[in-house]
Amino acid sequence: MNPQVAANPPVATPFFFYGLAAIMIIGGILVITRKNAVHSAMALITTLLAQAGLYLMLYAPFVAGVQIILYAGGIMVLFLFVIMLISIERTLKERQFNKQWLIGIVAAGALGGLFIAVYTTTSKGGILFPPVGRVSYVEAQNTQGVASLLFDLHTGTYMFAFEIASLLLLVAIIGAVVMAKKRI
Amino acid sequence: MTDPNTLSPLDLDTPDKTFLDSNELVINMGPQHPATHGVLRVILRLDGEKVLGLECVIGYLHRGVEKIAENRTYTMFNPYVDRMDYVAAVSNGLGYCEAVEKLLSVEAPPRAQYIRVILTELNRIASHQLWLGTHALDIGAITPLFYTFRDREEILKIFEKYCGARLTTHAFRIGGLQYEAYDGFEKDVKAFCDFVKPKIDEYEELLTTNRIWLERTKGVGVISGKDCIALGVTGPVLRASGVKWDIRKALPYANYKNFDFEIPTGENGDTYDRYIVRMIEMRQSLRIIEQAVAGIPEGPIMAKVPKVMKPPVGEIYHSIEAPKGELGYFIVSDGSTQPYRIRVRPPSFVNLQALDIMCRGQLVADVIAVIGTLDIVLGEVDR
Amino acid sequence: MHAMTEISTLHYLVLGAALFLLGVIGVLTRRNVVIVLMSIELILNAVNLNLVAFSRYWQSIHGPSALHGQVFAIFVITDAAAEAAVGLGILIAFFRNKETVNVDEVNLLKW
Amino acid sequence: MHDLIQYIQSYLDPNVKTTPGGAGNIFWATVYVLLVFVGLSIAVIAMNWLERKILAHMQVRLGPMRVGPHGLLQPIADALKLLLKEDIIPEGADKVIFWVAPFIVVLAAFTVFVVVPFGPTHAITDMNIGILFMLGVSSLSVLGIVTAGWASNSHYPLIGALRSSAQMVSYEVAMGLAVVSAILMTSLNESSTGTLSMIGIVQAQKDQQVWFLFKFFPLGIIAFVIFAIAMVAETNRAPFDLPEAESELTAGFHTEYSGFRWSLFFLAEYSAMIAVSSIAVTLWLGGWMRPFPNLLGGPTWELAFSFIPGLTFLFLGAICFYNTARMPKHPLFRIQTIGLAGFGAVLALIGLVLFVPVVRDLVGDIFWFSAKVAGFMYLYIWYRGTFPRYRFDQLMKVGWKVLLPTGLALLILTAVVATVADPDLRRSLQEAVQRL
Repeated sequence: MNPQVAANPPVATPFFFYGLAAIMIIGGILVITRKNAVHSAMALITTLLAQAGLYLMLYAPFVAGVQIILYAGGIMVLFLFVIMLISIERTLKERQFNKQWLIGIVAAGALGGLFIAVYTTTSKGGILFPPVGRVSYVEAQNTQGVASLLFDLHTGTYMFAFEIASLLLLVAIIGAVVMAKKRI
Repeated sequence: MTDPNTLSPLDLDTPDKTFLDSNELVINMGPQHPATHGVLRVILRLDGEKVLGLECVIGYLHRGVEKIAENRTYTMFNPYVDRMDYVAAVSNGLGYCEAVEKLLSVEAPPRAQYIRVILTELNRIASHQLWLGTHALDIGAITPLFYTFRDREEILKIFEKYCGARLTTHAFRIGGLQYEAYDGFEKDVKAFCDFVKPKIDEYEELLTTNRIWLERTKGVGVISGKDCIALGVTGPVLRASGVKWDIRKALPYANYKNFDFEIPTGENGDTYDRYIVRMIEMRQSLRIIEQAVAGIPEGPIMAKVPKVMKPPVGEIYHSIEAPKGELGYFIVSDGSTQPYRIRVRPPSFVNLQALDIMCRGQLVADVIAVIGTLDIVLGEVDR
Repeated sequence: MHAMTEISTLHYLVLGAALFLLGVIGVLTRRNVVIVLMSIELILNAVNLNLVAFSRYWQSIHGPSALHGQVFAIFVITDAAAEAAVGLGILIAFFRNKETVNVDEVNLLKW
Repeated sequence: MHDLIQYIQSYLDPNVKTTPGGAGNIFWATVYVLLVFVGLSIAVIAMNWLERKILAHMQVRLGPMRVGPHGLLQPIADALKLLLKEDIIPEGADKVIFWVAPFIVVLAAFTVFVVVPFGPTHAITDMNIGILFMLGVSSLSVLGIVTAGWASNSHYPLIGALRSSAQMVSYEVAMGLAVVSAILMTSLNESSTGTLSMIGIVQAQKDQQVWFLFKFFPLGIIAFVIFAIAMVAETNRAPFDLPEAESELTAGFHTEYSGFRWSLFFLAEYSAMIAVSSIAVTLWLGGWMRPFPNLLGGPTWELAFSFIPGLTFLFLGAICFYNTARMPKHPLFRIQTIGLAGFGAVLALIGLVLFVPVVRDLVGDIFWFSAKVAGFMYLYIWYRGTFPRYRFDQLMKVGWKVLLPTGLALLILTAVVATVADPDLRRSLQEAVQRL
């Protein structure tokens, strides 16, 4: 296939950005406020899918695909599965927030203040956050680019890390089985 | 947790724990369920998908057949027996007629006996075909059902031509037959034998070597011959467990001793063996039919039976090999025209008692396979 | 396209920060362990968004093959999968023993 | 919405003549989306009728015969019935989730068709991550199934949903391995870079002059078989239809659904079947390419093969006419007879139109693609008529203990063979060894 050069810029970027961002924020708020864990999970799935859209806007289609297939299709199914296994009506009637919720929100607010402080002070100089510039970008080769960073013989910077990640997954599998299984 | 292999009475209270925790779940299957072959209700206690035990709740189809008998004359009761195992009505009639004949000390003439054997064996094939179709349907193979029903239709046509009824035939009378075989009866039966042989191969082609069928039936619902005898299980279920017991050979009735046939037995007592046993039985039935058709003697079809039947005081137990197992009639006569008591030993009812022992430790899907392989008819279980 | 309405890296970072805060609030305030775990997923996703946004920024400086941020995002997703599996495994073990999914009732070191 | 399509369009190259979607503007993209979805709906309706008829004939019965000639209007009657039925929401069900679940399933099943290449120029879009997108989005349907089962607030749907999610998740693994081994084969081009793009995969088969089914014999076939088994499990069809095992769980996850919402599940099931068949066709059966492009090459064969679409429709029309002649000659059947004749005439007309050179060239690809997919659809029906149903543990055993190890071994073998076969890869490997 001919490498396709993205000559035409993405259209209506602000429209999509704000739309998807709104979906994500609303989804996030729903995740942390819903009583029913299944509703939370559905909100989280919406958030994740919207984020996949943002990845596409950032010219990261491969990450977007991984996001859909792993996060929305894999991890969230796992979550739903567990929620259904342990769904007890009792939890719906109980207190949803813990005793230190006020402290938690204050702490989070402080963290938010820190974010605001950092972003406002550093963006004044305009060093760190210029507009996302347009790059002459070989669109069709995003996947190949990611792959070459991961496991190309010459450019594979993250080859070792990638292999270690597989070890991590193996450990996670064993751990999950040991934890969840009643009798091994 | 109790040992799943011991037959302790089930404690079927609602489990107080949620189902992840103890993994125990009580599920009610039926009476309205596509795989319980009528109105059987099974209460399952599950550990995840594993069956810890089950209880059958029966009686949804109870019509009091045995009680009805006490208010009917011997002749009048004859049609009622057809309604018990309605897919093998002819066998029911044969058992009842022979029992009363024994009580009256009469014997049906040879021609009648030959025709009785032909019809009974045809009925056995029909019953097995229906069993095969529904059993395969339970396991998920939908096509054999249509094949078996297509071929069973031919048998029902012969019944219809013979006595006018297809299902509840009321074909036999005490002392012989009501109807002489119609013209071309022998030809029809012979044609049927030739017709159905390749069809049985066809069923086997679909199932016998099918990998999925093997996996679904081998080692499923195993019951040992000892357990079978202890529970009184008879018929193909008993034979599949390796016990060579067929009343046609062991206690010959009608004129089965005149015919040359074999009794198939299985080894493992699992669902697959029961399937194979029944398939061979169909072929053996064809063998019997062919011999019988070739040797129908001429002569009367009705023995001398008094118009008003008053059997002498006494009791009699007579059993025959129905398609599903030993079908026995215990009749107590007080010398009047009506039986004092009739007790039926229905094969389905007795075989159903093995369901629990066959299902313990199996999975839910196997329960359906096992119910299918027991070949129960609720009309007979509940009577 | 107007420069004012153009979406800059900062926009993504602010969105990421907001999601991160939501996740932090969820972790700190909710009692239901499942929702706490989901809040952690929110936090990880906020980080991922930042990584991919920076990757885009990095590309505009170092050329199209500078995809390090995206690779990091993939590693984070891998981590998230491992975390979810182990976390939910612990949750099931916990639920089996304590009959609850409330995080403030996890107050024993052994049972 | 328009913006979104245009955004998707930004993935297209307007400079290349063979741009999927026909043109780089919103209008054509919309037309293509509509065309694909209308075509898909028709395919689902036709599939409904065909399944009932073919299954019926396998089972020595006739199938629908009353509504329309040979039951041709039966799907429409069914659809009407389903739309008019009361939409029951059970007491105690989670209403919101219960409402949303069927839409998730349908959305997932339909969205994947965005990247399905019906021809080199007939696709809504060609994504760089095409196959990943297809697998990912089709895996979303499991969410809808799980939530549908859970929201029904009843034992049987819940068990059905848990079964189905476990089944789909585990067979996705084997499916993914088979797909990866096919993707590996795409990297054996001159440029030595593989591709995930659906069009790119077919193009690779064209460049390498072989369907991946026959590549590295028998590796390609094994991968295809793994995929073909996994895709049946993935779509919850017989013999893997445990989630809706009628004799055990009544109807599985959609037991409590009725009317319109149930029909959405039905629609999703069939379009998912078409979707996974499309993946199989794209990856192993050469996508839109006609059979034997090398063996029977040349302009004469080209011409001969280009007549096949028209001939097929003429043949179908001829069957209709034959059956018209066999209709009972009774006044009551007059309308049906005329209808069948009309249907035959329409088919024959389509066949004739397909002989026009312009049309012929335009739809040849689509025809071959659809024909291959139709073959898979027939297989689905055939399985359903032949096989008993697996038990759940056996299903898991097949997935994890048979397909997964085979898939892994296959992947490694394919990689080894590809390395040996590809000079570029071999060279770079030698360089690496020398560097060490």
